[in-house]
Amino acid sequence: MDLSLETRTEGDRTVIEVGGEVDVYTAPTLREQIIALVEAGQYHLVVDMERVEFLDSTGLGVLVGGLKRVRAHDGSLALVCTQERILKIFRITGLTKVFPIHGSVADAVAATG
Amino acid sequence: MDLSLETRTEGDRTVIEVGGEVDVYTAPTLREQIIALVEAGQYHLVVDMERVEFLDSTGLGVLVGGLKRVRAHDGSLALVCTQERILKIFRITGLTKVFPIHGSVADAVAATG
Amino acid sequence: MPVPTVELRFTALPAHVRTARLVAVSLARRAGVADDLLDEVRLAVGEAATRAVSRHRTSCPAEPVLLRLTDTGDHFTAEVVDVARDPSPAAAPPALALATLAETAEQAHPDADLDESLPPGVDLAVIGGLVEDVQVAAGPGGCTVLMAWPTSAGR
Amino acid sequence: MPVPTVELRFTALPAHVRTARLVAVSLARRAGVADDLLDEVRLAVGEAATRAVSRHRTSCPAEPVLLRLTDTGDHFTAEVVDVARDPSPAAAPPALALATLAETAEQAHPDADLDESLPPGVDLAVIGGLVEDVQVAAGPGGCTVLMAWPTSAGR
Ligand SMILES: Nc1ncnc2c1ncn2[C@@H]1O[C@H](COP(=O)(O)OP(=O)(O)O)[C@@H](O)[C@H]1O
Ligand SMILES: Nc1ncnc2c1ncn2[C@@H]1O[C@H](COP(=O)(O)OP(=O)(O)O)[C@@H](O)[C@H]1O
Repeated sequence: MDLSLETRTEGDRTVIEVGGEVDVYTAPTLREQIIALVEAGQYHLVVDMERVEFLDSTGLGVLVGGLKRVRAHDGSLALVCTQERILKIFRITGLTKVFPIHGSVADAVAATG
Repeated sequence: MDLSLETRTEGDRTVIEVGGEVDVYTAPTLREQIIALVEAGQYHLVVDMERVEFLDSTGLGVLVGGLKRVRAHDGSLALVCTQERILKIFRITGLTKVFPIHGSVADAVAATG
Repeated sequence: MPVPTVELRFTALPAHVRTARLVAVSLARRAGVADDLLDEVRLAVGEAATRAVSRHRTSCPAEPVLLRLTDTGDHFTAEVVDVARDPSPAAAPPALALATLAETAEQAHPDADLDESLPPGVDLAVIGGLVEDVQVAAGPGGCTVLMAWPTSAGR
Repeated sequence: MPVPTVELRFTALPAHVRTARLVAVSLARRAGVADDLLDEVRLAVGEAATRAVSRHRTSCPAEPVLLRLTDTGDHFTAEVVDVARDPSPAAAPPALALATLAETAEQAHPDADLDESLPPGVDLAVIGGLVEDVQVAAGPGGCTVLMAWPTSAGR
């Protein structure tokens, strides 16, 4: 399935709801979305991955790139993910220690930083 | 999707409900089912194809073989099919003139022959 | 830019005909073949692949069948190549194949002929009845069936 | 009986990595790989194919990448073969690749390094972290990643 992206604002956070497959074919679209948000001055991002069906290391690369971009503006990038099969690649790569990972968008928005 | 087969009796007819894909990989299973019914003395068959997702010429071959078998016992083989994409191959091959094709199992059971 | 091409080589087994269909439909969709043509792609590629598998099983079961799928930009093409060197007698013309089919199907009391194999040529007749743009090249060293469909870029 | 093998050769394009995943998972399922391993097959084959596509695009964009899928009876194997003759420096060991990844990710104020390319070796580290039975053979003429999973027949 192809990538779907929806963004909305919750307080001072921008939530990006990602669906479908994030891979070498679709990752550029996600990257451009993140770049556009940062250029528009949105430095506190919550990436909701609950509807992601597939994520590979190319997708991780885009998330890491996004984290670097928002941090350059003292911003934050948090993830929402409870799917075991998606969490697995974050664990394997040690990125669970790099990204704040929350169980729901509400938790991610409530969290500081 | 794989083949699914369910058989039941309605009056003097035996209804075979076929689902999934009937192709070179699964057609042997359908053939064996038809042979088993004929050997058990069921000579009036209704093949319900409403849940068939794919049918190729191998599947047609099995239906033609079934028709020959039941006719050897003065029996009948009727089809139930309203799906345009499945009807297409019967039209291309001229088999719409060979098989009685009905809009519902009730119609097929009510029809004579 | 290289032309997007996928080649699938598969052992001549019925199960792999499903893989051929799956890949053909998936690539056709991505190439921009209209949704209402995808069933046609599935059936036509399946028929051609089934035919090639059956020819290989008779003549050279250890050799793979080739399916070549290409996105030329304005067209999506599917080419099924078999190398069956012992081909069955030249396929009957489609009209004859279908007439024979109808005739065998209507035989009320077949003698011993209860097998389900279709008269030769029915597979190609189905492909010909489905696909507008199809070329069959048969020779002593094998047979190639080449089919093409327009993509959204070509419409 | 020929060993059921499917070979997929595809132009080095991102879209075709999806085809590689689709075919690998479909055949793995049919070969009897356990359902809970299919996500692993999808991700590992996808990583290996993405890596091969990326290497070809740097070194030999016109040449196809090969994915060979075999059902040996007790195992399902997936082999991704690239012929990139200008390989990037020998891949970092997995542990080092992942340490570099964590480090770059944690850099709060990167200078100009905002690109998303992962440190070399992360792809192989992911494969190594996922798949128990994996062999990587790298040479000056290309690289082969061979992965194997047990089937129901082999358990
Ligand atoms: N039969 C199947 N077996 C395994 N995966 C499948 C199957 N069908 C669909 N998929 C999933 O769908 C994805 C791509 O499907 P496809 O329709 O080819 O892509 P797109 O939506 O880009 O056209 C694959 O990566 C795979 O995860
Ligand atoms: N992404 C897809 N694109 C096209 N067809 C698909 C796709 N996913 C599934 N199918 C259909 O599913 C069939 C076989 O799926 P698969 O899962 O490989 O078979 P099986 O159920 O035998 O394991 C194909 O023939 C095709 O009709």
